[in-house]
Amino acid sequence: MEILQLIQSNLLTPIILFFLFGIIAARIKSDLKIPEAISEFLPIYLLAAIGLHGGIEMRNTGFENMLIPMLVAIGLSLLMTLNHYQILRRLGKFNIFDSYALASTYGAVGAVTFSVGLSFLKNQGVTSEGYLAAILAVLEPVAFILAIFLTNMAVSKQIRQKKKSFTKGDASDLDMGIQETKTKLSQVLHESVTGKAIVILLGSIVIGYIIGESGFDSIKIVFDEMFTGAIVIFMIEMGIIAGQRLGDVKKVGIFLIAFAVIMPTFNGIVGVLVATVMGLSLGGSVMFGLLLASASFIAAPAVLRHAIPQANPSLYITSALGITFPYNIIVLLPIMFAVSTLVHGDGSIDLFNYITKDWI
Amino acid sequence: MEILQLIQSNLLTPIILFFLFGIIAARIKSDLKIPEAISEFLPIYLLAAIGLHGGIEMRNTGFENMLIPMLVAIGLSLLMTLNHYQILRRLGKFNIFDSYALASTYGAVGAVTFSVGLSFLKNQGVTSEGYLAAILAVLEPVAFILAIFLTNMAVSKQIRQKKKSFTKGDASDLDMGIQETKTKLSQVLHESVTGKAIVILLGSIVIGYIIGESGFDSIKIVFDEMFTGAIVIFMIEMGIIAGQRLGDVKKVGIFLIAFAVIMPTFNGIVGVLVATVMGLSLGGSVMFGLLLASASFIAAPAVLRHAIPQANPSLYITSALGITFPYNIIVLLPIMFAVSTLVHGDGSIDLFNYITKDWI
Amino acid sequence: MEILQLIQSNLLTPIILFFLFGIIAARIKSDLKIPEAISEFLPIYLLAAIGLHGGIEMRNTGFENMLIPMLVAIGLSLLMTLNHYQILRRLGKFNIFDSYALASTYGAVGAVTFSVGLSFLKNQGVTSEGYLAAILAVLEPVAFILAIFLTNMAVSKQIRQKKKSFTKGDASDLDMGIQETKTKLSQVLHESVTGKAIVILLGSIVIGYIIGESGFDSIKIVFDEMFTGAIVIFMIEMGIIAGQRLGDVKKVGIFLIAFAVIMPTFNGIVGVLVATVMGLSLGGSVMFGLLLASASFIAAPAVLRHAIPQANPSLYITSALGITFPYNIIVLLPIMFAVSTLVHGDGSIDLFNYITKDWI
Amino acid sequence: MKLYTVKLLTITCEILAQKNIIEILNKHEINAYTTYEVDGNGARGIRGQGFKNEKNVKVEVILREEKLQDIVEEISRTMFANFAIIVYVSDVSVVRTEKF
Amino acid sequence: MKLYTVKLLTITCEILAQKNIIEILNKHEINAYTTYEVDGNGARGIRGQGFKNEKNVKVEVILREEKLQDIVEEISRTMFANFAIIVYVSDVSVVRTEKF
Amino acid sequence: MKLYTVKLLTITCEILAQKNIIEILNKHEINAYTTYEVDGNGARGIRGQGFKNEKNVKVEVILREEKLQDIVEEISRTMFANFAIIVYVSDVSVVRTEKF
Ligand SMILES: Nc1ncnc2c1ncn2[C@@H]1O[C@H](COP(=O)(O)O)[C@@H](O)[C@H]1O
Ligand SMILES: Nc1ncnc2c1ncn2[C@@H]1O[C@H](COP(=O)(O)O)[C@@H](O)[C@H]1O
Ligand SMILES: Nc1ncnc2c1ncn2[C@@H]1O[C@H](COP(=O)(O)O)[C@@H](O)[C@H]1O
Ligand code: NA
Ligand code: NA
Ligand code: NA
Repeated sequence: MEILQLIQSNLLTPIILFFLFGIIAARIKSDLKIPEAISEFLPIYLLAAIGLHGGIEMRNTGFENMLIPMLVAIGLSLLMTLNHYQILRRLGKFNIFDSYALASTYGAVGAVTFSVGLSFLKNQGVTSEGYLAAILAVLEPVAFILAIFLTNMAVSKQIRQKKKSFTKGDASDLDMGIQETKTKLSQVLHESVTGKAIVILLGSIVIGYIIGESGFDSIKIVFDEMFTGAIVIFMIEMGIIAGQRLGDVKKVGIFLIAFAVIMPTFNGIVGVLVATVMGLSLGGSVMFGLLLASASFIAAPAVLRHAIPQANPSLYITSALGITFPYNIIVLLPIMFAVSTLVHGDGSIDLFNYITKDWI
Repeated sequence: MEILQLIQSNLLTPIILFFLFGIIAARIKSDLKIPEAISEFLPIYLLAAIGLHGGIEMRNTGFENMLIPMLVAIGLSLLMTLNHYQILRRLGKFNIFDSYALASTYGAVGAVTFSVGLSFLKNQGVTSEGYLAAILAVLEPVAFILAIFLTNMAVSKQIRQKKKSFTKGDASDLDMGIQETKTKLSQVLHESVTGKAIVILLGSIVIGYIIGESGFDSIKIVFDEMFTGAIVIFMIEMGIIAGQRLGDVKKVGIFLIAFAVIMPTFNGIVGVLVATVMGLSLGGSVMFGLLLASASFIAAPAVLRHAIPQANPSLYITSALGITFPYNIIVLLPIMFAVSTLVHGDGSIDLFNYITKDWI
Repeated sequence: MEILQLIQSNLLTPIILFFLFGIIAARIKSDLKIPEAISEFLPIYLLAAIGLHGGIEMRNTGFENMLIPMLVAIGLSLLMTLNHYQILRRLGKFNIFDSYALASTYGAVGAVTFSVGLSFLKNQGVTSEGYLAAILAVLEPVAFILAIFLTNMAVSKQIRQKKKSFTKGDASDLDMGIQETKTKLSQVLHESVTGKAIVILLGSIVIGYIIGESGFDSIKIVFDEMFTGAIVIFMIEMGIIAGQRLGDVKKVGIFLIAFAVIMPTFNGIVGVLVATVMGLSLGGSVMFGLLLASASFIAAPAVLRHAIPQANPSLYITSALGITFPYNIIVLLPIMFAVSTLVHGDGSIDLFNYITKDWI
Repeated sequence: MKLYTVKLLTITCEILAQKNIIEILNKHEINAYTTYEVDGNGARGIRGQGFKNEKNVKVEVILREEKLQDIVEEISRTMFANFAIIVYVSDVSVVRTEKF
Repeated sequence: MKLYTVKLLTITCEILAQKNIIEILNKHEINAYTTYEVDGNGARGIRGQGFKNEKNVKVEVILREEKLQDIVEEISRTMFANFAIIVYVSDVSVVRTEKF
Repeated sequence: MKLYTVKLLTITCEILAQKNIIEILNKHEINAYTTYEVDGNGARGIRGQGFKNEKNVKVEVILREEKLQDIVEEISRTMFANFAIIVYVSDVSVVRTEKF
């Protein structure tokens, strides 16, 4: 089948091979490690490159048509976060904290996954809409904020109910709970929006938009030509960290393992189809799907550890980085590409057929 | 006006935009940061690139004619340092330590400013004399040494006078004071000359001179083509640090703020004109002016903190990095370029007219 | 003479000049330093680049014919280690621990030396067999394992003899000694094989082999074109560290200084000749010789400090890094190149004459 | 030169908890402290291998005995359950008591 | 909030000896410790300038007095001769003795 | 294994003052110490955010009580006025007193 071939050819790219290599290095307990300063710098560099590229594209193609995809992405991300929560809480029997933490981890987006996706498309000779970088930036905090809001609501409700059974429902207590939630939320909101990933991404988009192709020329070698090489180096470290996590995978339980594979697949294919309906290009639809499929494993712990400290971080880090990330870049990306090719390949009528067929 | 246009087009280059971006990131209290190892490495890299470039140029064009510009630069730097001191001490009412520290900070040169200047010229399609890199190296310690010498002289004079009022002028005490000053000076001299900036710069100039264009070929991609991209990354960090300093700007007082803008403007334009008179090219005159206009904010604290510990470092760091550096690269550089174009553009007689007109 | 000319032209390459520059910077006690994260990352990068390059070459040319060179290299490495030991113990009067540590340091290989060799050949416009990278990987632990095995044997023999004089030869003690040796050996073996250098090198060879030229395209700029520039940066740090060691050179004694020059020369030329006999190309023979001539100064301390803690590390680090490394890259490399040119230049009959003439 | 005894409170915890610790200190009007990143091993496993987020940090605070109790109590109450953390106290002598 | 006195054992040694120290700790059933890289100067010269291999590391272990003696003894016996190393012990107070 | 009590002197100061501290130590014939970079907050504001020059460093010295007084006195006299710095002393026990 064509998908298998795509998976195989994807498997044999330097990015995936060095990721697998990193996993093996970790499994055989090698002391190989990319120094911290480098692996802290690379995401900043990758996001700057993505942002510049996106901004330049947006300058070329305009960004009027980005509003609908962005709103749809936000809506889908919120819906999916709620959906994850229900599945995790009801079917998975996770406690409320772990459920919200996991729900938002999978509702959020992964910048590294996005980078790999861009490289994948480049390799396939396909382009994507520049404004997707902006959607990446906007999508970053959405799921977290929802999850934290709901967690805090739930907690203060619990406290309220407890209180009620003791004393007789004290309004000031209730106010206090809501007040605290507000403080925490505004703090998380501020932290998310000023978080380095969003800041560098949005900044670079704006700068890319301002400078355009011509202004980009002098820094093109660093921010464009070196991009794939830089990802490769980062993927070694990602592989090593994922490899160290592999041992914990069994601890997260069979339910979460299944969730970490099935959920992204579902979200991703929904994303591809919705994007196609909205008129995004073949590559753009893949990237749109990837945004929804990806889970956050760098930003999530930084936000959630502070906002939902009761949640067990090894659950969400292990599943996002140890299972979903490899699955997404190795298997799901080619699948979504195949799906997008399929639904884009034929005329619009057939397209509609495909969608309705798959959609419901 | 043309200057405004130049400022505007300079403002829209990646280097300046990323610098402004860094400032904004710091102002909104983002946690964005270039890891220490990278931001420590980048100046070394930039100086190596500048040095290699300068050395190769010097091999092409000879360096016999560099002696006069170098001596003039040293002379101007010393004069300007003394001039700064008088202004700061008399008009600004700063204490002797702060006055000397600030005077030498502005008498010294800034390697990062120099890098940005080179990129600015590249962007304008203008070249500059290679030996300016050598002048940069030689100029580094000049102002510090003068300021430290004078500070120590002043301090031992004070001590002497105090002693005189108690006991009757003890010659051995005086000797001791002078002795200590000598020790301290020779220490500072040694530290300056072996300081990493000078060492890598001079070393790279020599190596560039030896290898020439052909030997440079194999490392050209790293030390030439990546140059602007590397500056961009460094400018993010410079912006962040400058942004963190912005809050302190009001603390340095209105006098120092004015000084930090007017003094470089004066020094820089003097530099452009003197360089033009000495026969430097359009671009060379801009760089010569920039050398004199720039203030030191990486080397200065390292030298002054040890040599004049009584001076308040937040005065000289904040004014040099928070005010003068942004002003120099955003506003003054285009102004100097316009001035240099003006005085270079016309025939030599007109040139002379311009100079005499502006000069006195 | 031609060799002198080669040495001179080698001396004037950026790699060697920046190395010498680093030495000078250290001697004048400059505070210049490449940040730790960078100098830790560069060897990983260099090995990845070497491995990818080797793997791609092997894909082009096949690797069937690499078995004999590899076995010969292992055999020679073991023989040389034993030979070093005899010379150091008998002539040099070093104690058993220092003798084995030094013997294996010089029996092992140096990845940095190998990188410089590749650049040297590139500069000369000469290629080498890709599988030499694989031999580099395999050769890494060989000499260590032999030395550690023999040291432990010697130690347990000593213990046994001591015991005998007290009690009457206790078999269980003997067993314990052998047991401990086995444990230690298997630990060292595991550590060597999972050591970062070998892991990244082997991994990159395999990946290079899989992706081939076409897959390499997207990362070529980072892993090929930037190679020499990256070495140059690394050589600054190597020079600095070697320069810091220079003061210790007199402490290692005249015997070890002579050993550190003569032994590599002998081993290297033997290597060139043997490789030529085995049919390696001009460049391949130089690299083969360099493998045998090089001493290990990054891997050696990490392995030996743990396995033969009684040995004085400053002996083996100082001689390998402070003497042999500069000698190898500045003097011996051109010599071996001249020898290889000589024995490759003429027809096979002459070649045979040269070899037999030189060999015995 | 007389030395005065004060307390040195050391908190070793996961780096993402540093903010919580500083907040607690600030709440008790303590704005002076020293921090540095460390690796570690403990009940919550090895820390410091992967992402920087997974390192530990040490926070050291020199303070007077008066404030010690409350701070230790608040840290224990709010953080022991959910974070990788240890807290310990030792005696140190300083010259300028007015600074602490 | 009652504080209990335990011991803080600090080992500052060359980084390549860290493994040996951890092995000794593990042998005495101690799996909790904190480590960080440091520079230093001592009988074996300045450390921390060149390769990372030539840095020092500090290993800090909070433990009960019972285990202290044996561990210090084993480190002294097996490591003092061949490595750049110092070992010292101090008193610290903790809340949760059960953790150490 | 008998342990002997000595003093641990810790200086936390701005990194550009490290040289001054080491000079003072050397003047008192002390050439053994451990150093590491730290961040901090204190009377002179937050340190450790921008340039490396603006970080702090900790210098730790194990020494005998005899030398302690003079060194603390000299540091106090020459450095307290102009630098971001704190100094504190604690008791530690060591095995090999001859080393310190
Ligand atoms: N006994 C100990 N001695 C020194 N450090 C410890 C000890 N126990 C825990 N730690 C440190 O505290 C961190 C958190 O401990 P834990 O909550 O037990 O995982 C560990 O990662 C170590 O850095
Ligand atoms: N008196 C001391 N005070 C603080 N640290 C020391 C002292 N002596 C040695 N060290 C540390 O222990 C390491 C090893 O010491 P040595 O074995 O004496 O070279 C040194 O590099 C320092 O980091
Ligand atoms: N109370 C304290 N506890 C721990 N460290 C402190 C304390 N006060 C100051 N420091 C450290 O000493 C440095 C200098 O202090 P200061 O001179 O008060 O700015 C600070 O940046 C902190 O690293
Ligand atoms: Na998602
Ligand atoms: Na100046
Ligand atoms: Na060898």
